Amino acid sequence: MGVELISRGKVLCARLSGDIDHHGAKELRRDIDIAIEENCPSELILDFSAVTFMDSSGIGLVMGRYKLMNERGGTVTVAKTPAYIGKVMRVSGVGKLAKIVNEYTLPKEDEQEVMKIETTNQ
Amino acid sequence: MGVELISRGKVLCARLSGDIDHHGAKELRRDIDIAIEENCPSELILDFSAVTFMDSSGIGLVMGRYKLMNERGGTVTVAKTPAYIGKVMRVSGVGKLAKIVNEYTLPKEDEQEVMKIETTNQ
Amino acid sequence: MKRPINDMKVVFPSLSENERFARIAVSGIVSLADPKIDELADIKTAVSEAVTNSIVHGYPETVGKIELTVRLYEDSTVYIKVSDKGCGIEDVQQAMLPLFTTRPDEDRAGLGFAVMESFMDKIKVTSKVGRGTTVVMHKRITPKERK
Amino acid sequence: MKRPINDMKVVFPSLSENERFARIAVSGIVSLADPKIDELADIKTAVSEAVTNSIVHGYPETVGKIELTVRLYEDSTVYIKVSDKGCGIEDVQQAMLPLFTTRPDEDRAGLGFAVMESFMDKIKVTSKVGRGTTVVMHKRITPKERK
Ligand SMILES: Nc1ncnc2c1ncn2[C@@H]1O[C@H](COP(=O)(O)OP(=O)(O)O)[C@@H](O)[C@H]1O
Ligand SMILES: Nc1ncnc2c1ncn2[C@@H]1O[C@H](COP(=O)(O)OP(=O)(O)O)[C@@H](O)[C@H]1O
Repeated sequence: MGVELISRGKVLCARLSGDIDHHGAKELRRDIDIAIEENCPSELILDFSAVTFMDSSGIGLVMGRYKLMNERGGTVTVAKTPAYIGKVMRVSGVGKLAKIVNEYTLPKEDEQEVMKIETTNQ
Repeated sequence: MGVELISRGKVLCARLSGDIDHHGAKELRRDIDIAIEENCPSELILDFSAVTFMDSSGIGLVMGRYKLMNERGGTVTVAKTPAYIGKVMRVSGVGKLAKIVNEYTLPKEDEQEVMKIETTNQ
Repeated sequence: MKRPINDMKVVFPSLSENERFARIAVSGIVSLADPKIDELADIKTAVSEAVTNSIVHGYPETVGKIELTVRLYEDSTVYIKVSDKGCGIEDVQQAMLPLFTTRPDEDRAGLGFAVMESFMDKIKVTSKVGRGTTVVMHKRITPKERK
Repeated sequence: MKRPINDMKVVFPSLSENERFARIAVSGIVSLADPKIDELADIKTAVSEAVTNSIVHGYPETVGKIELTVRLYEDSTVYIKVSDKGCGIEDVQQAMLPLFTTRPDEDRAGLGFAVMESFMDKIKVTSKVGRGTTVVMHKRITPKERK
Protein backbone atom coordinates (compact mmCIF):
# COMPACT_ATOMS: atom_id res chain seq x y z
CA MET A 1 0.00 0.00 0.00
CA GLY A 2 1.35 3.41 -0.89
CA VAL A 3 0.94 6.62 -2.82
CA GLU A 4 3.20 8.32 -5.33
CA LEU A 5 2.53 12.04 -5.62
CA ILE A 6 3.31 14.07 -8.73
CA SER A 7 2.70 17.81 -8.84
CA ARG A 8 2.67 19.54 -12.23
CA GLY A 9 1.48 23.11 -12.43
CA LYS A 10 -2.02 23.26 -11.00
CA VAL A 11 -2.52 19.50 -11.11
CA LEU A 12 -1.65 17.12 -8.28
CA CYS A 13 -1.70 13.44 -9.20
CA ALA A 14 -1.82 10.72 -6.53
CA ARG A 15 -1.00 7.26 -7.83
CA LEU A 16 -2.36 4.87 -5.25
CA SER A 17 -1.24 1.26 -5.00
CA GLY A 18 -1.92 -1.95 -3.09
CA ASP A 19 -4.88 -2.65 -0.82
CA ILE A 20 -6.91 0.36 0.36
CA ASP A 21 -8.68 -0.41 3.60
CA HIS A 22 -9.34 1.44 6.86
CA HIS A 23 -5.96 0.34 8.22
CA GLY A 24 -4.00 1.97 5.41
CA ALA A 25 -6.32 4.87 4.54
CA LYS A 26 -5.11 7.07 7.38
CA GLU A 27 -1.58 7.26 6.03
CA LEU A 28 -2.71 7.76 2.43
CA ARG A 29 -4.97 10.59 3.56
CA ARG A 30 -2.18 12.26 5.49
CA ASP A 31 0.29 12.05 2.60
CA ILE A 32 -2.20 13.39 0.06
CA ASP A 33 -3.40 16.21 2.33
CA ILE A 34 0.17 17.36 2.99
CA ALA A 35 0.77 17.47 -0.77
CA ILE A 36 -2.45 19.49 -1.27
CA GLU A 37 -1.32 21.97 1.39
CA GLU A 38 2.10 22.35 -0.20
CA ASN A 39 1.12 22.51 -3.85
CA CYS A 40 -2.31 24.18 -3.78
CA PRO A 41 -3.56 22.34 -6.90
CA SER A 42 -6.81 23.23 -8.66
CA GLU A 43 -7.26 19.60 -9.71
CA LEU A 44 -6.51 16.46 -7.73
CA ILE A 45 -6.26 13.28 -9.81
CA LEU A 46 -6.58 10.04 -7.88
CA ASP A 47 -5.12 7.25 -10.03
CA PHE A 48 -6.36 3.79 -8.97
CA SER A 49 -4.62 1.73 -11.68
CA ALA A 50 -2.30 -0.04 -9.21
CA VAL A 51 -4.88 -0.59 -6.49
CA THR A 52 -5.45 -4.29 -5.78
CA PHE A 53 -8.32 -4.07 -3.31
CA MET A 54 -10.62 -1.33 -2.01
CA ASP A 55 -13.57 -1.22 0.35
CA SER A 56 -15.70 1.77 1.40
CA SER A 57 -12.68 3.20 3.23
CA GLY A 58 -11.48 4.16 -0.24
CA ILE A 59 -14.78 5.94 -0.86
CA GLY A 60 -14.29 7.81 2.40
CA LEU A 61 -10.86 8.78 1.12
CA VAL A 62 -12.32 10.18 -2.12
CA MET A 63 -15.17 11.97 -0.31
CA GLY A 64 -12.79 13.51 2.22
CA ARG A 65 -10.45 14.76 -0.53
CA TYR A 66 -13.48 16.11 -2.41
CA LYS A 67 -14.50 18.16 0.65
CA LEU A 68 -11.00 19.55 1.05
CA MET A 69 -10.57 20.38 -2.64
CA ASN A 70 -14.07 21.88 -2.81
CA GLU A 71 -13.30 24.21 0.09
CA ARG A 72 -10.26 25.35 -1.85
CA GLY A 73 -12.22 25.82 -5.08
CA GLY A 74 -10.66 22.79 -6.76
CA THR A 75 -11.93 19.53 -8.28
CA VAL A 76 -11.28 15.83 -7.89
CA THR A 77 -10.85 13.34 -10.75
CA VAL A 78 -10.95 9.58 -10.22
CA ALA A 79 -8.89 7.81 -12.89
CA LYS A 80 -8.13 4.32 -14.16
CA THR A 81 -10.20 2.25 -11.74
CA PRO A 82 -9.79 -1.52 -12.23
CA ALA A 83 -13.10 -3.38 -12.71
CA TYR A 84 -13.62 -4.51 -9.10
CA ILE A 85 -12.85 -1.03 -7.77
CA GLY A 86 -15.17 0.56 -10.31
CA LYS A 87 -17.92 -1.56 -8.79
CA VAL A 88 -17.32 -0.11 -5.31
CA MET A 89 -17.27 3.39 -6.84
CA ARG A 90 -20.59 2.81 -8.62
CA VAL A 91 -22.35 1.52 -5.50
CA SER A 92 -21.25 4.62 -3.64
CA GLY A 93 -22.37 7.14 -6.23
CA VAL A 94 -19.01 8.87 -6.02
CA GLY A 95 -19.55 10.01 -9.62
CA LYS A 96 -21.63 12.88 -8.24
CA LEU A 97 -18.60 14.36 -6.52
CA ALA A 98 -15.71 13.45 -8.75
CA LYS A 99 -15.17 13.24 -12.49
CA ILE A 100 -14.48 9.60 -13.45
CA VAL A 101 -12.07 9.07 -16.36
CA ASN A 102 -10.23 6.15 -17.92
CA GLU A 103 -7.24 8.12 -19.17
CA TYR A 104 -5.62 11.45 -18.34
CA THR A 105 -2.57 13.45 -19.34
CA LEU A 106 -0.57 15.54 -16.94
CA PRO A 107 0.46 19.03 -18.03
CA LYS A 108 4.02 19.06 -19.33
CA GLU A 109 6.23 21.38 -17.40
CA ASP A 110 9.91 22.21 -17.13
CA GLU A 111 9.75 22.60 -13.45
CA GLN A 112 8.37 19.38 -12.16
CA GLU A 113 8.17 18.10 -8.71
CA VAL A 114 7.95 14.41 -7.93
CA MET A 115 7.48 13.11 -4.46
CA LYS A 116 7.54 9.42 -4.02
CA ILE A 117 6.08 8.09 -0.86
CA GLU A 118 5.99 4.35 -0.53
CA THR A 119 4.41 3.09 2.62
CA THR A 120 5.63 -0.45 3.20
CA ASN A 121 3.18 -1.01 5.99
CA GLN A 122 1.27 -4.09 4.92
CA MET B 1 -0.28 -27.94 -8.44
CA GLY B 2 0.50 -30.22 -11.33
CA VAL B 3 3.04 -32.32 -13.17
CA GLU B 4 4.24 -32.23 -16.75
CA LEU B 5 5.70 -35.54 -17.91
CA ILE B 6 8.27 -35.84 -20.69
CA SER B 7 9.57 -39.21 -21.82
CA ARG B 8 12.73 -39.33 -23.96
CA GLY B 9 14.37 -42.67 -24.57
CA LYS B 10 15.15 -44.24 -21.22
CA VAL B 11 14.62 -41.01 -19.29
CA LEU B 12 11.33 -39.88 -17.80
CA CYS B 13 11.23 -36.30 -16.59
CA ALA B 14 8.50 -35.06 -14.25
CA ARG B 15 8.29 -31.29 -13.98
CA LEU B 16 6.39 -30.60 -10.79
CA SER B 17 4.73 -27.27 -10.07
CA GLY B 18 2.78 -25.42 -7.36
CA ASP B 19 2.43 -26.46 -3.73
CA ILE B 20 3.28 -30.06 -2.88
CA ASP B 21 1.45 -31.17 0.24
CA HIS B 22 -0.37 -34.32 1.36
CA HIS B 23 -3.57 -33.11 -0.34
CA GLY B 24 -1.98 -32.88 -3.77
CA ALA B 25 0.66 -35.62 -3.50
CA LYS B 26 -1.77 -38.44 -4.21
CA GLU B 27 -2.57 -37.20 -7.70
CA LEU B 28 1.05 -36.40 -8.52
CA ARG B 29 2.02 -39.89 -7.40
CA ARG B 30 -0.65 -41.50 -9.56
CA ASP B 31 0.30 -39.51 -12.66
CA ILE B 32 4.02 -40.22 -12.28
CA ASP B 33 3.51 -43.93 -11.57
CA ILE B 34 1.30 -44.37 -14.64
CA ALA B 35 4.02 -42.75 -16.75
CA ILE B 36 6.64 -45.08 -15.23
CA GLU B 37 4.47 -48.10 -16.07
CA GLU B 38 3.98 -46.92 -19.62
CA ASN B 39 7.52 -45.79 -20.46
CA CYS B 40 9.70 -48.12 -18.35
CA PRO B 41 12.46 -45.53 -17.89
CA SER B 42 15.87 -46.35 -16.39
CA GLU B 43 16.10 -42.85 -14.93
CA LEU B 44 13.36 -40.71 -13.39
CA ILE B 45 14.15 -37.01 -13.12
CA LEU B 46 12.00 -35.05 -10.68
CA ASP B 47 12.30 -31.36 -11.58
CA PHE B 48 11.30 -29.07 -8.68
CA SER B 49 12.06 -25.72 -10.33
CA ALA B 50 8.40 -24.62 -10.44
CA VAL B 51 7.47 -25.90 -6.98
CA THR B 52 6.34 -23.09 -4.67
CA PHE B 53 5.96 -25.01 -1.41
CA MET B 54 6.79 -28.48 -0.17
CA ASP B 55 6.54 -30.27 3.15
CA SER B 56 7.55 -33.85 4.03
CA SER B 57 4.75 -35.15 1.77
CA GLY B 58 7.13 -34.26 -1.06
CA ILE B 59 9.84 -36.35 0.59
CA GLY B 60 7.39 -39.23 0.77
CA LEU B 61 6.77 -38.72 -2.93
CA VAL B 62 10.51 -38.95 -3.71
CA MET B 63 11.02 -41.97 -1.41
CA GLY B 64 8.05 -43.81 -2.90
CA ARG B 65 9.28 -43.18 -6.46
CA TYR B 66 12.76 -44.31 -5.39
CA LYS B 67 11.34 -47.62 -4.15
CA LEU B 68 9.44 -48.16 -7.38
CA MET B 69 12.37 -47.26 -9.64
CA ASN B 70 14.76 -49.33 -7.52
CA GLU B 71 12.56 -52.42 -7.88
CA ARG B 72 12.73 -51.88 -11.64
CA GLY B 73 16.51 -51.41 -11.61
CA GLY B 74 16.31 -47.68 -12.30
CA THR B 75 17.46 -44.50 -10.55
CA VAL B 76 15.92 -41.24 -9.34
CA THR B 77 17.41 -37.79 -9.84
CA VAL B 78 16.16 -34.73 -7.97
CA ALA B 79 16.78 -31.56 -9.98
CA LYS B 80 16.57 -27.78 -9.63
CA THR B 81 15.27 -27.50 -6.09
CA PRO B 82 14.56 -23.90 -5.05
CA ALA B 83 16.30 -22.84 -1.80
CA TYR B 84 13.41 -23.48 0.60
CA ILE B 85 12.74 -26.89 -0.92
CA GLY B 86 16.42 -27.78 -0.77
CA LYS B 87 16.17 -27.21 2.96
CA VAL B 88 13.37 -29.80 3.32
CA MET B 89 15.42 -32.21 1.17
CA ARG B 90 18.52 -31.78 3.34
CA VAL B 91 16.66 -32.37 6.61
CA SER B 92 15.29 -35.59 5.18
CA GLY B 93 18.58 -37.02 3.94
CA VAL B 94 16.99 -37.79 0.59
CA GLY B 95 20.46 -37.43 -0.96
CA LYS B 96 21.16 -41.03 0.07
CA LEU B 97 18.44 -42.31 -2.25
CA ALA B 98 18.46 -39.89 -5.14
CA LYS B 99 21.14 -38.02 -7.05
CA ILE B 100 20.67 -34.28 -6.49
CA VAL B 101 21.58 -31.99 -9.39
CA ASN B 102 21.17 -28.35 -10.33
CA GLU B 103 21.02 -28.84 -14.08
CA TYR B 104 20.25 -31.69 -16.44
CA THR B 105 19.85 -32.30 -20.15
CA LEU B 106 17.34 -34.65 -21.63
CA PRO B 107 18.46 -37.01 -24.37
CA LYS B 108 17.58 -35.64 -27.80
CA GLU B 109 15.41 -37.96 -29.76
CA ASP B 110 13.41 -37.96 -32.95
CA GLU B 111 10.60 -39.88 -31.47
CA GLN B 112 9.56 -37.89 -28.49
CA GLU B 113 6.58 -38.27 -26.34
CA VAL B 114 5.20 -35.42 -24.30
CA MET B 115 2.35 -35.84 -21.90
CA LYS B 116 1.09 -32.76 -20.25
CA ILE B 117 -0.97 -33.29 -17.17
CA GLU B 118 -2.04 -30.16 -15.37
CA THR B 119 -3.98 -30.76 -12.22
CA THR B 120 -5.94 -27.62 -11.50
CA ASN B 121 -7.03 -28.86 -8.13
CA GLN B 122 -5.84 -26.15 -5.72
CA MET C 1 -29.69 -25.67 4.43
CA LYS C 2 -27.62 -28.84 4.58
CA ARG C 3 -24.37 -29.45 6.43
CA PRO C 4 -21.44 -27.39 5.16
CA ILE C 5 -18.84 -29.13 3.02
CA ASN C 6 -16.19 -26.94 4.61
CA ASP C 7 -16.16 -24.29 7.29
CA MET C 8 -13.86 -22.23 9.41
CA LYS C 9 -14.08 -20.10 12.49
CA VAL C 10 -11.40 -17.51 13.23
CA VAL C 11 -11.08 -15.39 16.35
CA PHE C 12 -8.73 -12.41 16.36
CA PRO C 13 -8.31 -9.08 18.18
CA SER C 14 -9.80 -5.85 16.78
CA LEU C 15 -6.51 -4.49 15.45
CA SER C 16 -6.78 -2.67 12.15
CA GLU C 17 -4.01 -4.78 10.57
CA ASN C 18 -6.34 -7.75 10.95
CA GLU C 19 -8.67 -6.30 8.31
CA ARG C 20 -6.16 -7.63 5.82
CA PHE C 21 -5.81 -10.91 7.70
CA ALA C 22 -9.59 -11.43 7.64
CA ARG C 23 -9.58 -10.98 3.86
CA ILE C 24 -6.75 -13.48 3.48
CA ALA C 25 -8.50 -16.02 5.71
CA VAL C 26 -11.81 -15.73 3.91
CA SER C 27 -10.10 -15.99 0.50
CA GLY C 28 -8.28 -19.07 1.74
CA ILE C 29 -11.56 -20.90 2.36
CA VAL C 30 -13.71 -19.48 -0.42
CA SER C 31 -11.04 -20.02 -3.08
CA LEU C 32 -11.18 -23.76 -2.35
CA ALA C 33 -14.60 -23.61 -4.06
CA ASP C 34 -13.06 -22.08 -7.18
CA PRO C 35 -15.23 -18.93 -7.37
CA LYS C 36 -14.98 -16.39 -10.17
CA ILE C 37 -12.52 -13.57 -9.50
CA ASP C 38 -15.20 -10.92 -9.11
CA GLU C 39 -17.25 -13.09 -6.76
CA LEU C 40 -14.22 -13.59 -4.55
CA ALA C 41 -13.57 -9.82 -4.67
CA ASP C 42 -17.20 -9.15 -3.63
CA ILE C 43 -16.92 -11.49 -0.66
CA LYS C 44 -13.55 -10.09 0.43
CA THR C 45 -14.97 -6.57 0.25
CA ALA C 46 -18.06 -7.45 2.30
CA VAL C 47 -15.92 -9.16 4.96
CA SER C 48 -13.56 -6.20 5.03
CA GLU C 49 -16.53 -3.87 5.67
CA ALA C 50 -17.99 -5.96 8.48
CA VAL C 51 -14.63 -6.50 10.20
CA THR C 52 -13.70 -2.82 9.86
CA ASN C 53 -17.03 -1.87 11.46
CA SER C 54 -16.30 -4.08 14.47
CA ILE C 55 -12.85 -2.51 14.80
CA VAL C 56 -13.88 1.13 14.26
CA HIS C 57 -17.37 1.22 15.75
CA GLY C 58 -17.73 -1.92 17.89
CA TYR C 59 -14.57 -1.36 19.92
CA PRO C 60 -13.83 2.35 19.44
CA GLU C 61 -11.59 2.75 22.49
CA THR C 62 -10.61 -0.80 23.37
CA VAL C 63 -9.30 -3.94 21.71
CA GLY C 64 -11.83 -6.77 21.78
CA LYS C 65 -12.36 -10.09 20.05
CA ILE C 66 -13.87 -10.46 16.61
CA GLU C 67 -15.20 -13.81 15.40
CA LEU C 68 -15.37 -14.62 11.70
CA THR C 69 -17.14 -17.76 10.49
CA VAL C 70 -17.12 -18.92 6.88
CA ARG C 71 -19.09 -21.91 5.62
CA LEU C 72 -19.23 -23.43 2.17
CA TYR C 73 -22.34 -25.42 1.30
CA GLU C 74 -22.73 -28.04 -1.38
CA ASP C 75 -25.02 -25.80 -3.42
CA SER C 76 -22.09 -23.31 -3.65
CA THR C 77 -23.58 -20.94 -1.11
CA VAL C 78 -21.11 -19.09 1.08
CA TYR C 79 -22.21 -18.21 4.61
CA ILE C 80 -20.30 -15.53 6.48
CA LYS C 81 -20.75 -14.37 10.05
CA VAL C 82 -18.83 -11.50 11.63
CA SER C 83 -19.53 -10.78 15.26
CA ASP C 84 -18.15 -8.60 18.03
CA LYS C 85 -18.99 -8.10 21.69
CA GLY C 86 -18.58 -4.36 21.37
CA CYS C 87 -20.84 -1.38 22.03
CA GLY C 88 -23.69 -2.46 19.75
CA ILE C 89 -25.98 -0.38 17.53
CA GLU C 90 -28.96 1.53 18.91
CA ASP C 91 -30.97 1.76 15.67
CA VAL C 92 -29.95 -0.89 13.16
CA GLN C 93 -32.33 0.32 10.44
CA GLN C 94 -30.91 3.83 10.59
CA ALA C 95 -27.33 2.48 10.71
CA MET C 96 -27.95 0.61 7.47
CA LEU C 97 -29.08 3.70 5.55
CA PRO C 98 -26.56 4.66 2.87
CA LEU C 99 -24.34 7.56 3.94
CA PHE C 100 -25.34 7.26 7.60
CA THR C 101 -22.25 7.25 9.79
CA THR C 102 -21.49 8.18 13.38
CA ARG C 103 -17.82 8.81 12.53
CA PRO C 104 -17.69 11.36 9.69
CA ASP C 105 -14.56 12.83 11.33
CA GLU C 106 -12.70 9.62 10.56
CA ASP C 107 -13.50 9.82 6.83
CA ARG C 108 -16.02 6.99 7.13
CA ALA C 109 -18.32 7.21 4.13
CA GLY C 110 -21.34 5.60 5.79
CA LEU C 111 -21.39 3.05 2.97
CA GLY C 112 -20.19 -0.10 4.72
CA PHE C 113 -23.63 -1.68 5.00
CA ALA C 114 -24.59 -0.45 1.51
CA VAL C 115 -21.56 -2.27 0.08
CA MET C 116 -22.34 -5.45 2.02
CA GLU C 117 -25.96 -5.33 0.81
CA SER C 118 -25.11 -4.87 -2.83
CA PHE C 119 -22.17 -7.30 -2.94
CA MET C 120 -23.85 -10.17 -1.11
CA ASP C 121 -27.18 -11.87 -1.81
CA LYS C 122 -28.52 -11.59 1.72
CA ILE C 123 -27.48 -9.77 4.91
CA LYS C 124 -28.92 -9.85 8.42
CA VAL C 125 -27.71 -7.58 11.21
CA THR C 126 -28.52 -8.21 14.85
CA SER C 127 -27.24 -5.95 17.58
CA LYS C 128 -27.81 -5.09 21.21
CA VAL C 129 -26.43 -1.97 22.86
CA GLY C 130 -23.64 -2.89 25.24
CA ARG C 131 -23.63 -6.51 24.04
CA GLY C 132 -22.33 -6.47 20.51
CA THR C 133 -23.18 -6.84 16.85
CA THR C 134 -23.50 -9.80 14.50
CA VAL C 135 -23.63 -9.58 10.70
CA VAL C 136 -24.65 -12.69 8.74
CA MET C 137 -24.27 -12.69 4.97
CA HIS C 138 -24.91 -15.23 2.20
CA LYS C 139 -23.76 -15.37 -1.37
CA ARG C 140 -24.27 -18.00 -4.04
CA ILE C 141 -21.14 -18.43 -6.13
CA THR C 142 -20.65 -19.96 -9.57
CA PRO C 143 -17.89 -22.51 -9.21
CA LYS C 144 -15.69 -22.86 -12.29
CA GLU C 145 -16.29 -26.01 -14.32
CA ARG C 146 -14.22 -28.81 -12.88
CA LYS C 147 -12.64 -31.30 -15.22
CA MET D 1 6.07 -14.53 28.15
CA LYS D 2 4.16 -11.25 27.86
CA ARG D 3 0.79 -10.69 26.27
CA PRO D 4 0.72 -11.27 22.51
CA ILE D 5 0.63 -8.21 20.24
CA ASN D 6 -1.59 -10.16 17.88
CA ASP D 7 -3.13 -13.59 17.86
CA MET D 8 -5.59 -15.73 16.03
CA LYS D 9 -7.45 -18.95 16.60
CA VAL D 10 -8.89 -20.89 13.66
CA VAL D 11 -11.05 -23.98 13.81
CA PHE D 12 -11.64 -26.03 10.67
CA PRO D 13 -12.54 -29.61 9.70
CA SER D 14 -9.85 -32.22 8.94
CA LEU D 15 -10.23 -32.05 5.16
CA SER D 16 -7.01 -32.31 3.23
CA GLU D 17 -7.72 -29.15 1.23
CA ASN D 18 -7.47 -27.26 4.52
CA GLU D 19 -3.74 -27.99 4.68
CA ARG D 20 -3.43 -25.17 2.18
CA PHE D 21 -5.89 -23.00 4.06
CA ALA D 22 -3.91 -23.43 7.30
CA ARG D 23 -0.77 -22.23 5.54
CA ILE D 24 -2.59 -19.20 4.14
CA ALA D 25 -4.05 -18.34 7.55
CA VAL D 26 -0.72 -18.64 9.35
CA SER D 27 1.03 -16.57 6.66
CA GLY D 28 -1.68 -13.94 7.02
CA ILE D 29 -0.85 -13.38 10.67
CA VAL D 30 2.90 -13.99 10.64
CA SER D 31 3.46 -11.77 7.60
CA LEU D 32 2.07 -8.82 9.60
CA ALA D 33 5.33 -9.06 11.58
CA ASP D 34 7.37 -8.73 8.37
CA PRO D 35 9.45 -11.92 8.71
CA LYS D 36 12.19 -12.91 6.28
CA ILE D 37 10.98 -15.08 3.39
CA ASP D 38 12.76 -18.21 4.59
CA GLU D 39 11.46 -17.78 8.13
CA LEU D 40 7.91 -17.55 6.82
CA ALA D 41 8.54 -20.65 4.67
CA ASP D 42 9.83 -22.54 7.75
CA ILE D 43 6.73 -21.66 9.75
CA LYS D 44 4.36 -22.54 6.90
CA THR D 45 6.11 -25.88 6.48
CA ALA D 46 5.93 -26.72 10.20
CA VAL D 47 2.21 -25.82 10.30
CA SER D 48 1.57 -27.88 7.19
CA GLU D 49 3.23 -30.90 8.87
CA ALA D 50 1.26 -30.59 12.09
CA VAL D 51 -2.08 -30.03 10.35
CA THR D 52 -1.44 -32.89 7.91
CA ASN D 53 -0.70 -35.19 10.85
CA SER D 54 -4.04 -34.34 12.46
CA ILE D 55 -5.81 -35.02 9.17
CA VAL D 56 -3.95 -38.24 8.23
CA HIS D 57 -3.23 -39.78 11.62
CA GLY D 58 -5.50 -38.02 14.13
CA TYR D 59 -8.71 -38.60 12.19
CA PRO D 60 -7.85 -41.48 9.83
CA GLU D 61 -11.45 -42.54 9.13
CA THR D 62 -13.53 -39.56 10.21
CA VAL D 63 -13.64 -35.81 9.79
CA GLY D 64 -12.99 -33.98 13.05
CA LYS D 65 -12.09 -30.47 14.16
CA ILE D 66 -8.59 -29.05 14.09
CA GLU D 67 -7.70 -25.94 16.07
CA LEU D 68 -4.81 -23.72 15.00
CA THR D 69 -3.63 -20.90 17.25
CA VAL D 70 -1.00 -18.36 16.21
CA ARG D 71 0.37 -15.68 18.52
CA LEU D 72 2.87 -12.94 17.83
CA TYR D 73 4.78 -11.57 20.80
CA GLU D 74 6.55 -8.24 21.11
CA ASP D 75 9.97 -9.92 21.15
CA SER D 76 9.15 -11.31 17.66
CA THR D 77 8.47 -14.79 18.92
CA VAL D 78 5.80 -16.72 17.05
CA TYR D 79 3.77 -19.25 19.05
CA ILE D 80 1.85 -21.91 17.17
CA LYS D 81 -0.49 -24.54 18.53
CA VAL D 82 -2.14 -27.25 16.43
CA SER D 83 -4.52 -29.59 18.20
CA ASP D 84 -6.98 -32.30 17.36
CA LYS D 85 -9.35 -34.49 19.35
CA GLY D 86 -8.42 -37.53 17.31
CA CYS D 87 -7.02 -40.96 18.15
CA GLY D 88 -3.89 -39.75 19.93
CA ILE D 89 -0.37 -41.21 19.99
CA GLU D 90 0.60 -44.15 22.15
CA ASP D 91 4.35 -43.51 22.32
CA VAL D 92 5.20 -39.88 21.54
CA GLN D 93 8.96 -40.38 21.82
CA GLN D 94 8.89 -43.17 19.25
CA ALA D 95 6.53 -41.17 16.99
CA MET D 96 9.04 -38.33 16.93
CA LEU D 97 11.92 -40.50 15.72
CA PRO D 98 12.95 -39.61 12.17
CA LEU D 99 11.56 -42.06 9.61
CA PHE D 100 9.08 -43.56 12.07
CA THR D 101 5.63 -43.74 10.52
CA THR D 102 2.54 -45.87 11.00
CA ARG D 103 1.41 -45.17 7.42
CA PRO D 104 4.23 -46.20 5.06
CA ASP D 105 1.54 -47.41 2.63
CA GLU D 106 0.38 -43.84 2.17
CA ASP D 107 3.88 -42.65 1.15
CA ARG D 108 4.32 -40.90 4.49
CA ALA D 109 8.04 -40.40 5.01
CA GLY D 110 7.97 -40.41 8.80
CA LEU D 111 9.66 -37.01 8.74
CA GLY D 112 6.87 -34.67 9.84
CA PHE D 113 8.13 -34.25 13.39
CA ALA D 114 11.75 -34.09 12.19
CA VAL D 115 10.84 -31.17 9.91
CA MET D 116 8.94 -29.39 12.70
CA GLU D 117 11.91 -29.85 15.04
CA SER D 118 14.48 -28.53 12.64
CA PHE D 119 12.41 -25.66 11.24
CA MET D 120 11.18 -24.30 14.57
CA ASP D 121 13.15 -23.33 17.70
CA LYS D 122 11.09 -25.36 20.12
CA ILE D 123 8.39 -28.04 19.86
CA LYS D 124 6.31 -29.79 22.51
CA VAL D 125 3.96 -32.64 21.74
CA THR D 126 1.31 -33.84 24.17
CA SER D 127 -1.05 -36.65 23.34
CA LYS D 128 -3.45 -39.04 24.95
CA VAL D 129 -4.79 -42.14 23.23
CA GLY D 130 -8.45 -41.66 22.37
CA ARG D 131 -8.35 -37.99 23.39
CA GLY D 132 -6.19 -36.23 20.85
CA THR D 133 -2.87 -34.57 20.15
CA THR D 134 -1.51 -31.08 20.68
CA VAL D 135 1.67 -29.71 19.10
CA VAL D 136 3.07 -26.41 20.41
CA MET D 137 5.90 -24.73 18.53
CA HIS D 138 7.88 -21.52 18.96
CA LYS D 139 10.11 -19.60 16.61
CA ARG D 140 11.90 -16.30 17.01
CA ILE D 141 11.77 -14.32 13.79
CA THR D 142 13.91 -11.39 12.60
CA PRO D 143 11.51 -8.68 11.58
CA LYS D 144 12.70 -6.55 8.67
CA GLU D 145 13.91 -3.07 9.61
CA ARG D 146 10.97 -0.74 9.69
CA LYS D 147 11.39 2.82 8.48
N1 LIG E 1 -20.04 -3.55 14.61
C1 LIG E 1 -20.61 -2.36 14.92
N2 LIG E 1 -20.68 -1.94 16.21
C2 LIG E 1 -21.24 -0.76 16.51
N3 LIG E 1 -21.76 0.11 15.61
C3 LIG E 1 -21.71 -0.25 14.30
C4 LIG E 1 -21.15 -1.49 13.89
N4 LIG E 1 -21.25 -1.57 12.55
C5 LIG E 1 -21.86 -0.44 12.15
N5 LIG E 1 -22.14 0.37 13.19
C6 LIG E 1 -22.83 1.69 13.13
O1 LIG E 1 -23.48 1.80 11.86
C7 LIG E 1 -23.04 2.97 11.18
C8 LIG E 1 -23.05 2.74 9.67
O2 LIG E 1 -22.13 1.74 9.31
P1 LIG E 1 -21.58 1.66 7.81
O3 LIG E 1 -22.70 1.68 6.86
O4 LIG E 1 -20.66 0.49 7.74
O5 LIG E 1 -20.76 3.02 7.60
P2 LIG E 1 -19.38 3.53 8.25
O6 LIG E 1 -18.58 2.37 8.76
O7 LIG E 1 -18.69 4.22 7.11
O8 LIG E 1 -19.75 4.46 9.38
C9 LIG E 1 -21.68 3.26 11.76
O9 LIG E 1 -21.28 4.60 11.60
C10 LIG E 1 -21.88 2.86 13.22
O10 LIG E 1 -22.52 3.87 13.94
N1 LIG F 1 -2.01 -35.77 15.30
C1 LIG F 1 -1.66 -37.08 15.37
N2 LIG F 1 -2.56 -38.00 15.80
C2 LIG F 1 -2.24 -39.32 15.87
N3 LIG F 1 -1.01 -39.80 15.54
C3 LIG F 1 -0.06 -38.94 15.12
C4 LIG F 1 -0.34 -37.55 15.00
N4 LIG F 1 0.78 -36.94 14.57
C5 LIG F 1 1.71 -37.91 14.41
N5 LIG F 1 1.21 -39.12 14.74
C6 LIG F 1 1.95 -40.42 14.72
O1 LIG F 1 3.35 -40.13 14.65
C7 LIG F 1 3.94 -40.77 13.52
C8 LIG F 1 5.10 -39.94 12.99
O2 LIG F 1 4.64 -38.68 12.51
P1 LIG F 1 5.52 -37.87 11.48
O3 LIG F 1 6.92 -37.75 11.99
O4 LIG F 1 4.82 -36.57 11.21
O5 LIG F 1 5.56 -38.76 10.16
P2 LIG F 1 4.41 -39.17 9.12
O6 LIG F 1 3.31 -38.16 9.18
O7 LIG F 1 5.12 -39.11 7.80
O8 LIG F 1 3.96 -40.52 9.48
C9 LIG F 1 2.79 -40.93 12.54
O9 LIG F 1 3.03 -41.93 11.61
C10 LIG F 1 1.63 -41.25 13.48
O10 LIG F 1 1.64 -42.59 13.87
